[in-house]
This record gives sequence, C-alpha cells and structure tokens, in this order.
Amino acid sequence: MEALFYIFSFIAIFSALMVISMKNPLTSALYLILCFFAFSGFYVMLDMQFLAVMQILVYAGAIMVLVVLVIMILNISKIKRVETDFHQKFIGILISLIIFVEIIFYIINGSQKKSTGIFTGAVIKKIGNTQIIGEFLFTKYTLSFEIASVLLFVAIIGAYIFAKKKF
Amino acid sequence: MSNYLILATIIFTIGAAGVIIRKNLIVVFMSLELMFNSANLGFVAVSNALNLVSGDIFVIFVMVVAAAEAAVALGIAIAFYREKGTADIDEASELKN
Amino acid sequence: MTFFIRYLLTILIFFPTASVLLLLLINKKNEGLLRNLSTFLALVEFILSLYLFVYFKPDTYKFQFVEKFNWIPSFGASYFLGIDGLSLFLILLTTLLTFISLLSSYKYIKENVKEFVILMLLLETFMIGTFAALDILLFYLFWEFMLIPMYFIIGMWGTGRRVYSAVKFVLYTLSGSLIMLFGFIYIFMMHYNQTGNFTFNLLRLYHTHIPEGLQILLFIALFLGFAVKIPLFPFHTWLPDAHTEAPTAGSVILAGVLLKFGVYGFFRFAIPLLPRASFAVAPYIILLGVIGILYGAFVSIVQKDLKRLVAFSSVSHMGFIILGLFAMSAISISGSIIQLLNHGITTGALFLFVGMLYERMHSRQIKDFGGVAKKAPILTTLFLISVLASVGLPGLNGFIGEFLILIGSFRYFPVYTIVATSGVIFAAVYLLWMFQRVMFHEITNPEIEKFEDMNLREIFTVLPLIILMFFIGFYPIPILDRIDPTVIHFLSMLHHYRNSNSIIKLKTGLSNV
Amino acid sequence: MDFKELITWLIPAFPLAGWFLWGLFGKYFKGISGYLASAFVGISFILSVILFIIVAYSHGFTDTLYPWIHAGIFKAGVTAVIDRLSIIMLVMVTGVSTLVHIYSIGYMQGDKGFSRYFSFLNLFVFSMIMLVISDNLLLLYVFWEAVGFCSYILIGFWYEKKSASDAGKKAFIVNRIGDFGFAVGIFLLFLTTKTLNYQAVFSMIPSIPAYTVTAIALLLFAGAVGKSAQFPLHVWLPDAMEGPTPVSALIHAATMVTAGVYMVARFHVIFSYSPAASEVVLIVGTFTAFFAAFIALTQFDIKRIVAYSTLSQLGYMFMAVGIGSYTAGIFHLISHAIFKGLLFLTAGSVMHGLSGELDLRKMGGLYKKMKTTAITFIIGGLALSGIPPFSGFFSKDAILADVYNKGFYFAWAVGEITALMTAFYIFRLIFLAFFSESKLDPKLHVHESPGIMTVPMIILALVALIIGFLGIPPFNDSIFYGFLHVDFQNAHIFDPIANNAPWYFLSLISVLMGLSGIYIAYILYIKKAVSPEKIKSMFKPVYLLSYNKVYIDEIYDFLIIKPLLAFFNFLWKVMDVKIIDGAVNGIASAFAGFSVKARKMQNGLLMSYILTLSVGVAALLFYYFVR
Repeated sequence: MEALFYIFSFIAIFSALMVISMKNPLTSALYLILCFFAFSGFYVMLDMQFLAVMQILVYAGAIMVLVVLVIMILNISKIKRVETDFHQKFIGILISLIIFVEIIFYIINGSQKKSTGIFTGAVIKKIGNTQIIGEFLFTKYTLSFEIASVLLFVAIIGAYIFAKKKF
Repeated sequence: MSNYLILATIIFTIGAAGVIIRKNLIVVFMSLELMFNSANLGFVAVSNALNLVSGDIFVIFVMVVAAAEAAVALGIAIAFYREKGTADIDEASELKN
Repeated sequence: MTFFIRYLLTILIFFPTASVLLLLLINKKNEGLLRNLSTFLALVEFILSLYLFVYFKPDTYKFQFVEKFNWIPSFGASYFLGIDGLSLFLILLTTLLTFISLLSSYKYIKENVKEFVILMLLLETFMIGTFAALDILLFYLFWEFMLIPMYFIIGMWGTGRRVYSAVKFVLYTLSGSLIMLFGFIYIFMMHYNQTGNFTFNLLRLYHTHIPEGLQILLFIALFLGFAVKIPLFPFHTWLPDAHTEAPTAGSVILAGVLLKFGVYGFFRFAIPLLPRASFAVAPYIILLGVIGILYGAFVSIVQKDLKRLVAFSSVSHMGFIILGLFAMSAISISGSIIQLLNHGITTGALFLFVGMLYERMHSRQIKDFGGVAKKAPILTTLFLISVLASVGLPGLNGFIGEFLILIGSFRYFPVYTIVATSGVIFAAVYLLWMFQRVMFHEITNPEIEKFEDMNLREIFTVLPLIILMFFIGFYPIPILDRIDPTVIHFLSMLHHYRNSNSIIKLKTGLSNV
Repeated sequence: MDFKELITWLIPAFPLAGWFLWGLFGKYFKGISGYLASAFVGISFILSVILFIIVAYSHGFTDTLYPWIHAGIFKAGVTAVIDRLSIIMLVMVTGVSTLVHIYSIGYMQGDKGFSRYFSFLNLFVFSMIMLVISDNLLLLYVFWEAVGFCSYILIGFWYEKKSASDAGKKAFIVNRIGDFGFAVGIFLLFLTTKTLNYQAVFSMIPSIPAYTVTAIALLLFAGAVGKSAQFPLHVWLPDAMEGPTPVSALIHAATMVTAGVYMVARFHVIFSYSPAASEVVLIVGTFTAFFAAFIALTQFDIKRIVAYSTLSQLGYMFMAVGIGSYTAGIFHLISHAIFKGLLFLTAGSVMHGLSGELDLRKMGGLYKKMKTTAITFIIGGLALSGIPPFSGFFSKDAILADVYNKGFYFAWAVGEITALMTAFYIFRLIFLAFFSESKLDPKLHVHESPGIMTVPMIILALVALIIGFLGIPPFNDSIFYGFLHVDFQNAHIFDPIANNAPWYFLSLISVLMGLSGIYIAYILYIKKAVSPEKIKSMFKPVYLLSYNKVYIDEIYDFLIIKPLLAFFNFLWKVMDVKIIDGAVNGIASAFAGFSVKARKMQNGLLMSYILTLSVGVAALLFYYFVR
C-alpha cells in the first residue's frame, strides 16, 4: 500500500510539473491526463472507487477531451509562442513556495480531530460507496444537486454563446 | 492522512505556480484544474480519516463546477483567440480601460 | 374606523407608495393629469395625517399609534412604529410641505414630470417612515433611502452646478450616517453582551449601560451623522450648494423636513441613548450652535444670491434649535421643537417666494431686482410676512420659538444665550436689507415692468404657511400642550445625569477609554 | 366677562379689526377706509374714556383673555392690566391717534396706498394699546417689537424712495439693538424670579441682590434707549422723518417713542431699588436733552428740528424717571404728546401747503398765507418753550424743580440751558418760516390746509392750552399727581433731600430762560440786529459740529458698519468658501488623487491580478498563522 502511494505520488508530482513546464500545450494536456489517472489511483486507495471512476470519466474523459479539442481547433502549437519573463517566473515560484510552506505548517501544527463519523472503511465496503453517495445526494443534498444541474445547463448555454461567431 | 495532505499541497503549489508563471490561456486553465484536483484529494483524504462522506459528496460538486467551468472557460478561450489571434492572456487588458 | 386608527401610521407611510403605483400607470405625456393627481394624493395624505392630530392624546408621554411586527427576528429587528409629541408635528409638517411643494412645482418643473412627482411621493414615504420608526434598523433604512430621491431631485431638476451639489449632498450625509450606523451597531452589540438578546428596539436599547468614556466616543459617532444633517457649523457647506441649485420643491423639502432629521436624531437617539456623554459635550455643541447662529447671519448679510442667503439663514436658525435642545431645560426644548416647526414653515415659505421670483425673472441675484413691490403687492405682503416671521417678529411664529429657547437656555448657559440673542439683530439686518433691495426702491431693471403678481395657485401654495405663522404666533397652546409631556418625560430620563456635566468629567472619561 | 373687561378688550379689538379690513379688502373701500379707520379708533377712544371714568372712581384690575404660552415652568397669558398709569396712557394714545387719523384723511388724500396706510396705522394703534395694557413682560416685549415693526413699515411707506426704505430699516435695526438688551433683561429677570408677571415680579424685587436688580434695570433700560431714541441709539429718529408726517406725529412724537418712558415708569419698582441704574437713566436723559437741542440749533429741515426737539424732550422725561419723579415724567409725557403731536401736524400742514417743501431757507412770510397753521404752530412752540400758561411750562417745570430739589444741581443747570436752547431753536423756526421776508418759489401755489386737517390741529392746540392746568397747584400737590401717585407708592428711594428752593423761584428761572431764548431768536431773525452769519463764523467748529449732527452717523458708519461688512465678506469668501469648503473639497480631491494613483495598479493584465491575489492569499495565511 505504502509503496503504491509513493509510486502514484511520484507520477502525480512529476506529471504536474511537466504540465506547467512544457512549451507545447498539447503535451501539457497529455501529462495532465496522466496526473488525473494518478489521482484516481489515490481515490481507490481511499475506498472511494466511485470517485475514481468519476475522476477518469469527467476529468480525463470529458474535460481533457474538450481541452485537447480546443487546442486542436485553435492550432495553438503553431501560433506565436508566449514567453514569461524571468522576473515574473521568479516571483511566481517564490510566492508558490511561501504558500506551500505555510500550508505545510498548518498541516503539521494542526491538531488532528477525532474521527466522528460512522462510515469507516468496513462500513463503506459493506454498503458500497456508490450507494452511500447516491443516498446522500438524493436526500440531504437534493437542493444542491438540483442547483448543480441548473448550473451545468447554464454553462452549456454560456459556452455556446461564447463560442458562437457573432454575438 | 498527512501524507495525502502534503501531496495535495505540493500539487496545489505546482498548480498555483503554473497559474502565475504561464501565460498561455489553455495552460493556465489546466493549472487551475490541477489546483481543483489537489483540493479534491484533500477533501477525500480528510473525509476518509474522519469516517465521513460529506467530503466525497463535495468532491462531486466540485467536479460539476469544474465541468461547467471548463465548458465556459474554453468557450471564452475560443472567443478570445478569435478576437485577438493569440492565447496570451496579457492581451486581455480591456479591464484597464 | 378602529382598524384605520390602529394602523394609521402604516397607512400614512405607504399611502404615497401606493400612489406611486397608481401614477406609474399614467402615460408620461399626460403631464396635467400627473400633476393634478399627485397633488391631490398629497393633499389626501395630508388630510389623513390630520387624523393623527385629532386622535393624539395630549396628556401622555407614551408613544401612540404603536405598531409592532417582527421583521428579521434572528437579530431582533422589528417593524416598530410609534409617535410622540415631537414626531406628531414633524409628520404633519412633512405631509403639508410635500403637498405644498408639489403644488408649487406646476410651473417650475417642465420636464420629466412623471419622474418628479414619483420621486416626491417616494421621498414622502421615507420621511414619514423615518419619523415614525422606533426600531433603529428601520430608522436607518428609511434615513438612507431618503437620500436617493433627493439626489435625483437636485441632480435632475436643479440649476447651475446641480450634479456637483447633488453629489456633495449625498457624500456628505452618507459619510456622516455611516459613522452613525457604526455607533448604532456598537450600542446594539453592547446591549447584546449585557442581556443576551438581539434587539434593535429603541425603547429597550435606552436601558443599555455604557461606560462614560465609551459614551463620548459613541456620541461623537452619532453626532457626525446628525450634525451633518442639521447642519451644524463646520459641517454646513453642503447646504448652500444644495439649496441654491435644487429646484424650489427640493429646497422646500430640504429645508423644511430634511434638516429636521438631525435634531430629531439627537432628541430621539443620541441624547437618550448616551445621556452622560450628552451632558458632557453639551457646552461644546452649544458653542458650535452659537457660532453657527452668528456665522450664518454674518455670511447671509453679504450674500448676493437670494437662495444662498436663505440657505445661510437656515444655518443660523438651526443654531438656535441646537442651543435650545442642548441647554436641556424644559422651556428651551419646547422652544426648540416649536422652532423646528417654525423653521420648516418659514424657510419653506421663503424658498417658495424666492422660487416665484426666480420663475418670473430667471435670476436669483439680488441686484437684478428692485421695485417689485410696485408691481406685485400681494407677493410683497406675503413675502414680508414670511421675512418677518424669520426675523422673529412677535406675533408670528418665529418669536415664540426663539424666545422660549433663549429664556430657557439662559439658566444654564447665560453667556452663550446672550451671544445668541444678538443673532436676532443680525437676522433683522440681512433679511430686511435683502427685502428692501428686492422689493423696494425705484424700478431699475426693465424686466420688472413685466412682473406679474401671484396667481391663485401660488396664493394657495403659501396661504397655509402664512396662516400657520399667525396661528403659532398667537395661539401656540395646542402645540405646546402636546409637546409638553414628551419634553417632561425626555428630561426625566436624563435628570440623573445632569450633575455629571463638567469638563473634568469629559477629560477623565476620555482618558479611561 | 363683565362690562369693564369687555370694554378693555374691545379697545384693542377695533383697531385690530380695522387692520384686517383695510389690509385685506382695502381696494374695495377706496377712500372710505380713512373715515372708517378714524371712526374705529374714535370708538376706542370713547371706550377708553369710559374705562377711565370707571377706573378713576373704583380701582384697577387685571384680566386674562386666554393663556398664550406655557412650556415647563414658563407661563404667559394674554393679560391686561388696567390701572391709573395705563388708563392715562390709553386715553392719550387713543385720543391723539384719533386726531391723527382724521388729519391723515386730508394729508394722504389721493395717495395710492391710502388703504394700506390706514391699515398699518390701525395696526400701530392696536399694538400701542396692547403695549400699554399688557400685564407681563413677554406681552410687553411682543408689542414693543410690534410697534417697532409698524414704525418700520410706516417710515418706509413710500418705498420707492431709497432714503425712506433705508430709514425704515435703520429704525428697525437700531431698535432691535436696544431690544437685544431688553430681551436679555427679561431672561435675567425670569431666571431670578421665575415669572414675568408684573405684580409677581415686583413683589420679589426687594428680596433680590442689589447688583442683580441693577443689571436687570440697565438691560431693560437699553430697550428704552432704543425705543425712545436716546443717545447713543438716537440715530434712527431723525431719519424716521422720511415717513408721512402724521406718522411722525403719532409714532415718533406722541406715542411710540414715549414707550421707553412708560416702561421705566411701569417698572418703577425695579428702578427704584437700583440707585445706580436710576442714575444712569438720569445721565442718559440729561445728556440727550442737551445734545439733541444742540443739534437742533442749526438745522434747516423743519421736521428734523422738531424731531431733535422730540429727542431732547424725551431726555427730560428720562431725567424725571431717573430721579424717581415718575408722575412728573408721565405728566410731561402726556403734555409733550399733545404739543409735539401738534407741532408735527402743523409742520405737515406747512409741507402740505408748500407741496412737500421742508427747507427753512426756502420759506418765510407764511403767516399771512396760512393763519390757522401759523397760530397753532406758535401755540405748540410756546408750549415747547415752557411759557405759561401752556402745558409745557407746567410739566417741564415740574421735572426741573424735582431735579433741583433732589440735589442734582448739575443736571438742573443743564436742563435750564437746554430750555433756553429749546426756546431759541423753535422760535428760530417760527420766525424763519412764518414771519421773515418770503423766500418762496413764486410759482408755488401756497394754500391753507383743508378743514379736515386744521380741525385736529385746533383741537390739539386747545388741549395744549388747557391740559397744563392739571398741574396746578404746582408740583406734588397737583390734581394729576394726586391721581397718578397711587400707582407709584411702591417706589423705594429718592425722597426730596430738602425743599431748598420755593417753587416760584425755580419757575421764574425757567420762564426767564424760555423768554430769553425767544428774545435771542427775535434779535437774530426778525430785528436782524446781529447777523446769524457772523455768529456762525465766530463759532465755526461748534457750528459745524452741530450742523453735521456731531458726525454720529459717520462715526457709526466708519467704526462699525464698514469694518463689520468687510469682516462678513471675509467670513464668506475666505472662511466659508476657502477654508471650510476648501477642506471638504480638499479631502475629496485627495481621494481623487489617490484613486488616480491607485488606478495604475489596475493595469488590466490578468497575470498581475493573479499575482496580487496569491500575495494576498499568502499574507492571509501568514496572518492566521501568526495569530
């Protein structure tokens, strides 16, 4: 288990770094898909197979396909390269590191809460994670679920209007 | 759990750095996705450690939002490119005027 | 009928709003109907408000016509209305002046008539609401809403630098009232900390215990909000601009009602909520008031613009009111309240007359006039009566107020009172000089030859005010009777604190903060 | 309300009704309004006489019409006090008013403001009646100001004339300065006694510390100084002659200006408990008497001469009340009202005959052309000069004798010299106008006034002739004294120190002074034994001083009005616009400048926004961490 975690970690971090450092957006996109796969591995390890599947379906499947499609449409690799000056790179990395250190500080200094829930790994395995999530989604979070669907609907219309040739 | 959290932080930082230093619209968008995912990972990890499922539910909603966002953002990207002929977000300076 | 009386305040507040809904249905082009209907509705509103006077019980200090409903229970805000002797007359003044200013605008407002009448009626709703609200949050809501119609009235139908004036007016009052809101919320939180209840109910907040040093700071916060509205001496510079550029109706409402809110706020909120601080800072506020009296008078003397002159005279008159209020004696407070009404009546009338002169000559410069008396005897007579009321001639309303204020304040602040009394001399100087230059002398400006006397509508516009001037001057008892219990109760709430009135207390109080 | 109370309130009610009627419906009445107005005031006069008889054979009373103000402990009602003092004043006021009203019908004939004139004249009579009968200081103050207003509006009656409206405004404002003191006096009185009712106040005065009483008395006296045009607030009265002449006769000679004297007499309790204040009254009165007579010596405007003589005579009255001889003061007030009213009416008749000419240098020889006017004028002049048996002799002599007997020898001497000057200037006027050779514009059609004007003059002349006999036997044993003294028994001090000179001796000196004044005028202007020009050049500076009214107006203008106006302009243009508004606008523009700078941060580059955002996130995290 431990070993699997470290392997996936390595893949995730490496591919994330490649995402932001590759010159060609298409390459970045492919590395991002790799990264998402690593993430779905984590979800499996955390007893959330449903999420893992969703990760691959939604992110790797839907979103990344969309991204790649856009890159293809725009033919971005051919257009003028956009370069970031060193100045900005330096500040960006510095700030990211500061944020990183700070968050790590919180994680280390933070006191861990006692587990209060009833959904231990055994329970989840017994009922099945898909069923648990489904029950919650359609009872406690019904309203949010409906709003989310409206949001998606709006987003579809929005995307259509934005991408239309003429406003 | 803290392992997962540290990993999530690393990915988050990388995503943030990408957002700051890259200028390509598409890459910035992908970096944002990275940050989303790291947050998702954090949710799931904490939820798992505390024996709860609310974190997992939340992840689903984040995914919904991400999908919606992707649709709109990429629509904007197309419109933007059509308007400016480039994907450099520094060209998007209408706010200034 | 009982239902009607019971919910009379709500009806009064929202009747103009309902009228607005009705007016919205009318075509914009149909200006005659819009004017007539809106004026008629304002008249109906005034007649409705007279029921308040009729059913007001003069022998009790308790709030009457009380209505209370929960509004936002989670933090104790309620729809809580009620009036006492002070707000009764201010509401009557509001309804009367709204009617009069609508009547006065028949000729002055030529464009966007629909918008104008709608804004005026909305303004009326907010003004009455502010006077009737006993819930701080509700009060603040109405208080801020008032700015919106006023902003448009000045900005859209004004003259000259109207947008500058409108923006100045709004920013000035807004910055004051935001600080005031902070003060209110602080008191609200203190009350919560002491009792564990969230409430914006004013009557319960009166019992909040606040240490003296903090009281002074909070008082300053509330003071800024109210002092700008009054306006007290160093905060007055928005007033001449706003008054000068506003249309006649705007000036009338501004001078007649909006300036009253500052004093009303002090009376209803600042002083009872923070009694110790009020006594501690009273000498300083009175100093500002007295400076305002003289300063307003002095500056009025050298004004060349009629409206600006009347505006500065407002500063002077409001100084008297502040003197009377903060002297905290029963006589002077009664005088202040009477003077509040008087100022609304008299200054309102003066603005109406200046408006009439402006409509005829399209100028407000004093030097453009002269010899009007020959052409317009009715205008001259009625204008003279208003001027004399403003001067404080006995037999007219201004005298009663000023005299009560001065004789009441003399006991506690003799020096200030003497200085303030000298303001009466200067009032005579600037007003009579202005009147002489405008009305008397030979006609020099050929345009005056075409001057028309007042028509019937204009006479009816000012007649109620003129009658009130005489009425209050000769027989103020009906008003004083209704004010008296309120004032006595007001002072009885405060009289424990009177002895803490000293400069040393102020200093130690501040150092304890 | 029984009969006498009904009458009491009917007396003011008639003029008040007149004011409303002519004021509102004047144009429907046209010429009738004058007759009706006279009739209304006449009814008031008859009622006053009835009331006088009632009071004379019973006793005074007070009556409240309605409660007027009450706020806290402050209470005041519309209350009348009818005692011997007020009833005498009431008869005088309504009587003179009636005559002046009748006279005005002729004088104002054809003026386009005819009804307006009578409306305000009626308002004045109403106010003056209320002033006299009011029973508390507030009501007194109200009508004190109200008569001032009537004076303002009537002086400026011909408003097209700048000088007229200026004079009206000046009168009002100068009066206001005096009223300022009066008002503060009322405040102080209320503070110490908690009441403004006369009787209540008077009963508490003995228990109040002397310096407070002095302060109150002096402040109240400031009001009297303004209203009765004593030095230094006398400047308005000569200018007030711009008004119609009957107005000058009624308001600025007979009634309103004497209100100050009446007020001091009414408050004799207060003044008599304060020797210091009384002495101030005496000094002001004496000085004004002399000072005004001095100015009158060289004037050429007949109305102004009479106006200055009014000042001077008012000074005599203040001398009287200042030494505590209240009855003598009131007696002189009454007789002065009669003969000065007469002088003004006759002066008006001269004006009327000469189409408005006022300059002495353009008159002369009028005696032949307007005999009635001339004779009545001479009667008035004799009364003013204090020649027996005219009323002025008895009343003025009563004052001077009292002044002498109470030991104020200097004041007495000044009074006698003033008497000489008085006789001189009034006969200078008479000789120049009526007797010396004519310098009239030959084109002018000189005519005697119509009967409606001369009859009131003749009535007044007759009254001036006989009213003095009320003062016989002399001084403190007279009928008048016996009648009025009842009201002044509460007066506290000022008993005569010694009756150290017999009355006939003092009277003789006064008469001699009067006669020698007349004789000097006779030598100078009829016999022409000595040319006035020669005397003029002999005392050039003194002459100029007198001719230019001691430059008081110029001094006020230079020392007070100009600097104040400059200061006010400074306040407005610099203080208000620059400093206060400048500060406000400065804050506004500071914000605007800051915003212009801050706008640079919004460079529109998304990258920099993101950068700023992340800096913020880092900082926020750091803050929570530190906390």
